[in-house]
Amino acid sequence: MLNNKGRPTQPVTAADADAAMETFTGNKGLNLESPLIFEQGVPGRIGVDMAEPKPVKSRLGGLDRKEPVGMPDLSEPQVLRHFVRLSRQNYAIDAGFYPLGSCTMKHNPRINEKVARLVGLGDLHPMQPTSTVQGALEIIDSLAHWLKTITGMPAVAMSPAAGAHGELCGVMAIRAAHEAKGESRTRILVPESAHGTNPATAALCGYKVEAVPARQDGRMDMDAFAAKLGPDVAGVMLTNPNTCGLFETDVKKIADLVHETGGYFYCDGANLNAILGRVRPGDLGVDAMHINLHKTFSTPHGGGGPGSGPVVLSEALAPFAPVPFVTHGKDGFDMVEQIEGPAAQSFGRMKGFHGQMGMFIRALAYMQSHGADGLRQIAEDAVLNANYVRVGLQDKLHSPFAGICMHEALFDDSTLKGTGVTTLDLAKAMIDEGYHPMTMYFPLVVHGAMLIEPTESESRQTLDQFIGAMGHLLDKAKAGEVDAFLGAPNFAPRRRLDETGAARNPVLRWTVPEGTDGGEVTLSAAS
Amino acid sequence: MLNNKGRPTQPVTAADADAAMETFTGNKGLNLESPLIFEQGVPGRIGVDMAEPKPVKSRLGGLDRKEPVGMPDLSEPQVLRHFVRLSRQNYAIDAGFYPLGSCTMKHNPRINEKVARLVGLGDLHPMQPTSTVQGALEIIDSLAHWLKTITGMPAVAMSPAAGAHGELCGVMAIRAAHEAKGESRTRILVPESAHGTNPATAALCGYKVEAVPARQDGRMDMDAFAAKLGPDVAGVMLTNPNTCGLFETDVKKIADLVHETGGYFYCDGANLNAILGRVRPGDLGVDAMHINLHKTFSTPHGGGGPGSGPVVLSEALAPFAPVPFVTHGKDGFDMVEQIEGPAAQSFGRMKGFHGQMGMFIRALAYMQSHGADGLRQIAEDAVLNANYVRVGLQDKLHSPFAGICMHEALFDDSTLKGTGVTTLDLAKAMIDEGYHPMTMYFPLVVHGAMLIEPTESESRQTLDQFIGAMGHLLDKAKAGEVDAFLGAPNFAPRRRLDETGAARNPVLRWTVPEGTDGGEVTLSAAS
Amino acid sequence: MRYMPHTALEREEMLAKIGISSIDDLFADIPEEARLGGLLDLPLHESEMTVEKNFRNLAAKNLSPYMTPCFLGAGAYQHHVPSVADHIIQRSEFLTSYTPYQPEVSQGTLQALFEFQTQVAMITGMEVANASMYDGATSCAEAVLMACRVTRRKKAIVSGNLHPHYRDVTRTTLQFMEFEAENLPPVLDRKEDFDAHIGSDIACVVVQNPDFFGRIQDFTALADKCHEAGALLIVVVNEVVSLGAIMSPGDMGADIVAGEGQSIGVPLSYGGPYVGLLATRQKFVRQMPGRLCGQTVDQDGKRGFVLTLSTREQHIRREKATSNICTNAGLCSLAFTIHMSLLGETGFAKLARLNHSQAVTLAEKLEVIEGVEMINDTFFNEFTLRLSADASSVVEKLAAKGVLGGVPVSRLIPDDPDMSHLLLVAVTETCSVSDMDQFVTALKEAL
Amino acid sequence: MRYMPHTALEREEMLAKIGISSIDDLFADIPEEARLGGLLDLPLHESEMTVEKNFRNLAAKNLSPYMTPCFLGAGAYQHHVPSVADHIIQRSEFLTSYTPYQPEVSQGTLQALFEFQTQVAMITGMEVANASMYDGATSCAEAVLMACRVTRRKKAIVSGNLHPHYRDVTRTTLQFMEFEAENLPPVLDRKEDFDAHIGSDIACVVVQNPDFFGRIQDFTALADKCHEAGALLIVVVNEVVSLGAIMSPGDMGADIVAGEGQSIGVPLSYGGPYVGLLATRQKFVRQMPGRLCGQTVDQDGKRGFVLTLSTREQHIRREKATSNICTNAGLCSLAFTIHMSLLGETGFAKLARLNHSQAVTLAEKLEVIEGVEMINDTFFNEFTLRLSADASSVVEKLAAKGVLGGVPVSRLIPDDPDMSHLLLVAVTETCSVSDMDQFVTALKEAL
Ligand SMILES: Cc1ncc(COP(=O)(O)O)c(C=O)c1O
Ligand SMILES: Cc1ncc(COP(=O)(O)O)c(C=O)c1O
Repeated sequence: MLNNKGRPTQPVTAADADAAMETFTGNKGLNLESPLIFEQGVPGRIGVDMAEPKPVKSRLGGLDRKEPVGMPDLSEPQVLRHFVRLSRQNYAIDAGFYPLGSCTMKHNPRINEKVARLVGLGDLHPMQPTSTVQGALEIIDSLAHWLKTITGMPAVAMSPAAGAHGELCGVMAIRAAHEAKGESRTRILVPESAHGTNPATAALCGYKVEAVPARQDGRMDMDAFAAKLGPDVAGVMLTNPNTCGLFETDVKKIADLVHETGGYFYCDGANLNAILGRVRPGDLGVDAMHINLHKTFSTPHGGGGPGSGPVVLSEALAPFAPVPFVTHGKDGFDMVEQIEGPAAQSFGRMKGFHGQMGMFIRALAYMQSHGADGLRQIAEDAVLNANYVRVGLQDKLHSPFAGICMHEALFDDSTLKGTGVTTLDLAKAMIDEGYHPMTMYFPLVVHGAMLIEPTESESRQTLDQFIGAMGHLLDKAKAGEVDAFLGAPNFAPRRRLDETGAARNPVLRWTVPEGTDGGEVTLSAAS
Repeated sequence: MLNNKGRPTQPVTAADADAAMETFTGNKGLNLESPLIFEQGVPGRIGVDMAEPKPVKSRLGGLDRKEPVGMPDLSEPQVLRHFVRLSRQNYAIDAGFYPLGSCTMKHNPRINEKVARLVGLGDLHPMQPTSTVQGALEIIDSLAHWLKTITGMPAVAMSPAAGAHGELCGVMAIRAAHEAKGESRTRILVPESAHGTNPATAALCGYKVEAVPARQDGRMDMDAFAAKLGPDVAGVMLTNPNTCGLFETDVKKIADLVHETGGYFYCDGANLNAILGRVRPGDLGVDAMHINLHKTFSTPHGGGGPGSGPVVLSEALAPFAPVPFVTHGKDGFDMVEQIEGPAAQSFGRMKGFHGQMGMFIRALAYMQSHGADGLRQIAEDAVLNANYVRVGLQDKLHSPFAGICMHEALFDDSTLKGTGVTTLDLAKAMIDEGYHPMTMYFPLVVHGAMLIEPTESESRQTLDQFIGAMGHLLDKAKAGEVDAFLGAPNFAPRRRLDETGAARNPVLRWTVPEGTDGGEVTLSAAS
Repeated sequence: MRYMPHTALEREEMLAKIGISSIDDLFADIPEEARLGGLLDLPLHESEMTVEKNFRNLAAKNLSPYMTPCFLGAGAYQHHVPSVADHIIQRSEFLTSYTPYQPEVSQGTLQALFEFQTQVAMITGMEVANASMYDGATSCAEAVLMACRVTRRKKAIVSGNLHPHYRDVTRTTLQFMEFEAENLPPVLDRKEDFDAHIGSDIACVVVQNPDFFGRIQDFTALADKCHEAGALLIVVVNEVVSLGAIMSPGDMGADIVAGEGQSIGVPLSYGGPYVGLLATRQKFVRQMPGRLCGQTVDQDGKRGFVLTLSTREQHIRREKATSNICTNAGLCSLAFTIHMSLLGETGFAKLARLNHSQAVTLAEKLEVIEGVEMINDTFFNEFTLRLSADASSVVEKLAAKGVLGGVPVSRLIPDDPDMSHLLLVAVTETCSVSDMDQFVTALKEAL
Repeated sequence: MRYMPHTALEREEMLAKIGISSIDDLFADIPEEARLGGLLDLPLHESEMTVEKNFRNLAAKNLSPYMTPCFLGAGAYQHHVPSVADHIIQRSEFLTSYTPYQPEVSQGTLQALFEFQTQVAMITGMEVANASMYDGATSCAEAVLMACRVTRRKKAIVSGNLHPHYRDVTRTTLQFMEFEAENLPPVLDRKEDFDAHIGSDIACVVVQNPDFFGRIQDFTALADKCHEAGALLIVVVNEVVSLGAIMSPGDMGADIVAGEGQSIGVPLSYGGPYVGLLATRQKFVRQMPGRLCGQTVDQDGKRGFVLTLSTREQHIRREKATSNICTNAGLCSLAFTIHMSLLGETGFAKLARLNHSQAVTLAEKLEVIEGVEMINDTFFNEFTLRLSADASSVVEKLAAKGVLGGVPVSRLIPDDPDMSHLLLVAVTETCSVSDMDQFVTALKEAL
């Protein structure tokens, strides 16, 4: 940061600079820093031109804003540069291998971005008369058809906004179904290895969560499961393939058992990628399953969202689906938006309007691009790649569960024991090598877990290089070169960050620095 | 590079890697390497799906391609990642300050990119009937109107593809005009400080180039100029503001003198940015001037092009303008494409079709965004910024010419004398600080020239930081810290490159490495 | 297939390395009777060219609000999104990155989130904001849950003038928990009265400003009333541009603000994805749902940002988490941040003034039409008209004339005869004078 | 104004720092009588929203070939450009960088150029290629100048079947130099005969393949003839996709290939910007015009790329340079490289086969129509028909029916009665069966 003379407020002496290879600006070649946007403002600039408001008689009823908001004024080029610089501090699938287990970081095709922005799609208003959005409704209807066909399920609720939201939808449908039967069940069974959203969702539906332990082979312990089942169990939430990257071999038995006791089978479909076109969840006894369009069907993760989590439903649960949904009317497509008529039993509404249309478009474009043949190929290549990594690293890392995995390879940290290097340290060293680390410390059932999901998008050459680099790092760790790990990352835009400090004293927003005029934005510099 | 086992072909030992802080992959955090595309291919992949060609009876006359081309096969995600990685090795205006003198590296608005791609514009075919492209012709016509109004000139030739191409157009018009009068003049006068394209262009038109020296104050030496004038002089090519960043104060006298001897005044308009709305070249006696739309009117430089160089022409030269040009016909706009009718005296055709339409759209959008008020503001802020830098650095660097400059500030290397640091070394150290270096060693009339053009797009805060950083570097140089400069850049994707070696033994393309099967693409790896 | 790099030969070699002979061996864990033999009954893969054509054809079946005079609002607003915003969110590094779990290589996303949180807090007049929720409606529901946690009470009073979708989502979300939402009926003819409902068992009161019908209110007194009763005031904002012109919820004493951020940076996109805003007081931060980005330093002492206070979240707290949310509206919040940064203090205020002046201009043209009655005493950029005819048939007639002339209230509040003639009309900076005139003419004809 | 960051206050402070009191002082060097007092007679600045609307309105005045059956060629071809190509060239780092004069921070552009040069050399069958020229026509002219330099001769023989724009540009370029281009007349009914023209004073013969009328020829014998006479053979290619299916110029013995690269990666954009290709033999490299990128190593021994052999260029050699070109077609060459990389060996060949099969399919439908005569014995994706009516009026009639049904030869070769009934028809992978059928029907009606 600079004062208004262009000098750093914490001066860097030449000696300092040389010593630490620091620069005057704080930039290092193409690694460019940008202060907070609030530190770059000068009052009176404009970044968006617009017409002068016509003077009119105000109808605000005198409730005018009294104080300035406190935001900075910048020009368009400054804002552009700021965000370009920030972007360059991010890792991304487009830039490299991003084997984050459970996240399905696959290629995000650009054509999907393009079609989502077409005039007549990207600009549609959700409250247009349905007669003026027949193309949009056709998209929702087509996507629903693909999802139902892929999963072998008779119905789908399109509106949930993400995986967790889909879980909520599915478990609410389960609860509504029980209530419709006059039953009030209280427990939901969830394997220990489940993603955190599963228990959190069950709790939101007023259920008590009961954890089911895993077997030696990484699947749910059937004995424990059977023991916990009972007439007060509303259902089971099972991820399949599970979060250990394994197919739950007893899945049909699980379905049968839960059905026998009058419960429902919720399947977390986050890992659907592994089984596309090879098996349909509907054929395994599933009653509800969310589909993360932002995983399996490649709508971009966008640094954390938005996503879309349609939920396929069995005949038993379909009547309870939330509004809205698309129907085939006599003049084309229509939409049911209220809890009445065909939606009389609906448990309610999950979000404003009709769902994540932008994601629907991208997902449908992705499906059309793959077709039935490509979808199956996705699963095959995704599983092939995971197993290739598993075998490639088997001499260097320990797999807690033997045998073939599905779309992701799980390792534990037993090989690192005694080296002084942790899973986290290894991850940070991977950053220096140009990789995004795998998922760590999840699933919780494995100590120091490393969950590697390469996806079908990666070439064998990428995997070979990754296996080589991981082997190199692991050899180093075993050779006792601990310091190289503890200091890592060395080459990222930041070295390790103080997360404890951040949580202890949370600074969650910028505020006007003390000692400066509260009403005025500070004059600091970015280039 | 890796062999097909994923191991580096030149192995990095752990010791090596640590010593030099090298990594196994060659990547360093977000600085990601990508081998040549030819080193990543595996035969049989496809990056573009397309329909299977229907079997037909060939009409190629048996002249089928016999041998494979030798290109690699990659999938779409691989290609995307490759070019994303490459892009990250570039500096850019969007990322930082790019004060390359004579290049006008200003903000490139995104709206211009958007409108250039609209269906109905970006997809028009140049040979559509003119009745189907009235909107396109209107764009050309409007842009011509803006250019003529801005320059105060009666005519404009739109088709030249860049500045140098515009020069060729203008000088050809001059030659055609002389020839039409039955005169065959042989010499063109060009100031010493001129851009290389000026003499090169004159030579392409069959003229002998005569250099006119500069005065002490950086303007053309009027005595020398007058002395060289004569009936065999076809004209003068003068850059104004000139390449020293100075306005040629005698410009009207120059025009008068050259006109008196029957010659024409070609003005290199590369620096038009400095005078937009403050003076019209037409009022200074100019006969022809190219306008770099990719400088003054912000069409993106794109790593070297494409550009667009319309040439405004005086009454005297207008009849000789090249085809095509747009006319107002009775059914709307029309186009003259042949040397006949209104184009009977045209000297010919400069390029295929009708000019750089994509650039016309962007430039017109840029002009509309600025308007008459904004255009003038451009000149004012550009000149203000240059003088701010000039004054900001005047204690640290020596200006060869005293006083106010126009859009760029010129310094020489006299301050560096005896430090062991050259202009080039200083430039490379600027890279480490996160700047693109200024233009160096141009214009040739100044020793170790440093030509800094900030443009109107840059904020005062950016300039302050730049002035601070330059001061810091210059202090370091003067303090004898030479090594820091000779080693620079330290933080860029590459350190200094061996340009001499490159020229001595030119390797201008990839070829199949010796020892591998010529017919097959090597199996090396990228991630 | 263009997205998958393996060749047949490579697949074989990889299988060999794994030590199996066929792809089927990888799927041996699937119960045999459920394994699919052939392909799914779906079309085969298509080229990019064909896919693009498919969607252009689908787009052509819709009436584009961009190309049509459009006066639709009701919680989603047509605004001009600067091209820079859409350009930046398409940069690979923002578009194709995950949640910033590895902060050292996610500073771009993290710093932008910190800026987003700051902007949201600033415009709402609150102390802190989170890193986004799915949309305004879910944000509203989460705000109610949060209020219940903060107050340890179980009942929420929900204004009848809250957007019906927000009411429905809140009710739906609470229905299976120990919490209860009392949805009051819409009130058209007077100020809504909450006093009778507020008591010591009330966790919160939820109001909207401007309300669903477009009316602006000062909720300061209501806030005081809530606070006296130990309850929180939740203010919902679904047209954030209004905050550039009117008093902020914070100024009125709101405890939680739940908002829809779509108006800034996010295209209409037929209703989603949008971006839910959630802002509150610093003291409630540990009861907030969703991600939070916080400032910290790295090992070298450089400022940096991380996700923080994650002990609230599902991946740490599981069934005890404040919410089950994981994926949020990341890229939309980025678009919001970029657009808001472009606007800045000056532009945000001006945009709001411009919207209001446009709305007043249109209102003055419409309210003099025979058969049209303005029901709003106040409004920002949206107001409600009572028509002499059924509003939904009028809207259909207008659409047939190529005018998207507002939202019939009955689409959102059906089966209520009071509502059947009401039309919600929104107008923003995107409407030209000629758009307005077309609307006026068409409406006269339709009535 | 959104693009300029200074506030009025800042401007004043900056003036003070410079030591002057008014902006006018900065422009004091301008002759007083020429200084503009007021504003130019042009509209004032407009918002982004308005500018976008302006251009949408302009676009609406054109008939979009994307939305219309389009059979136009004549040197510019409609192909599907993969979205990845357009996405990448819009990345800030490619879009907003200058010529890579600072190689340490320009490796992205440089490596891409090296790949471009390699691809161009490969597809043309030549040893080296440069980093691009403005377009095919200027590349052709530059090739002729280059041949004159290489051979130290002054005369070029230019085929009558070369694209008329290329002929005109070449003539225009040479007209004021000591060189001369002899433009032969177009030949429709037989093979063009160059023998009589080739002599010891001839620098080069320029031919096109496929030629302007779409015909494919083997120029091996001509190359031999040229070489015997000490002349060079220049082969022009303006539909580069053809090189995926037919013998390359290199295989025929060409010395220089001048090409138009638009078909790969570059949108039609009403004629520009396009990308000129120039390839030749290694031994002529020092006579090449334009930029060249070469491989080298950095101080640490890492492979890197630089602009090289710049002693040929204007900025070093000034009036003795091989050309005056400076700015070239950088970003278009990048788009070419990306598209070509996506196609790869397999895709490039397939695309060519697909184009040919499409063209044959259409030809078979058209040549049986009464009043239509195919003049080509061979073709790739474009052919010439002789119609029973004047081709330009037929084309107008077709356009009125919403079909862009080819280019009348008379638009490019006017005033030649032999040409007036000739229609150039191109067909690429973008044409659907229904496009073809619409064309057939419309043509029958128009004749
Ligand atoms: C197994 C599993 N379930 C559920 C989720 C939640 O999905 P979302 O983030 O879309 O809410 C995730 C996301 O990571 C997951 O991995
Ligand atoms: C003064 C001057 N003249 C002419 C040119 C040539 O313009 P172009 O590169 O567009 O051909 C330049 C480009 O740098 C220049 O600076």
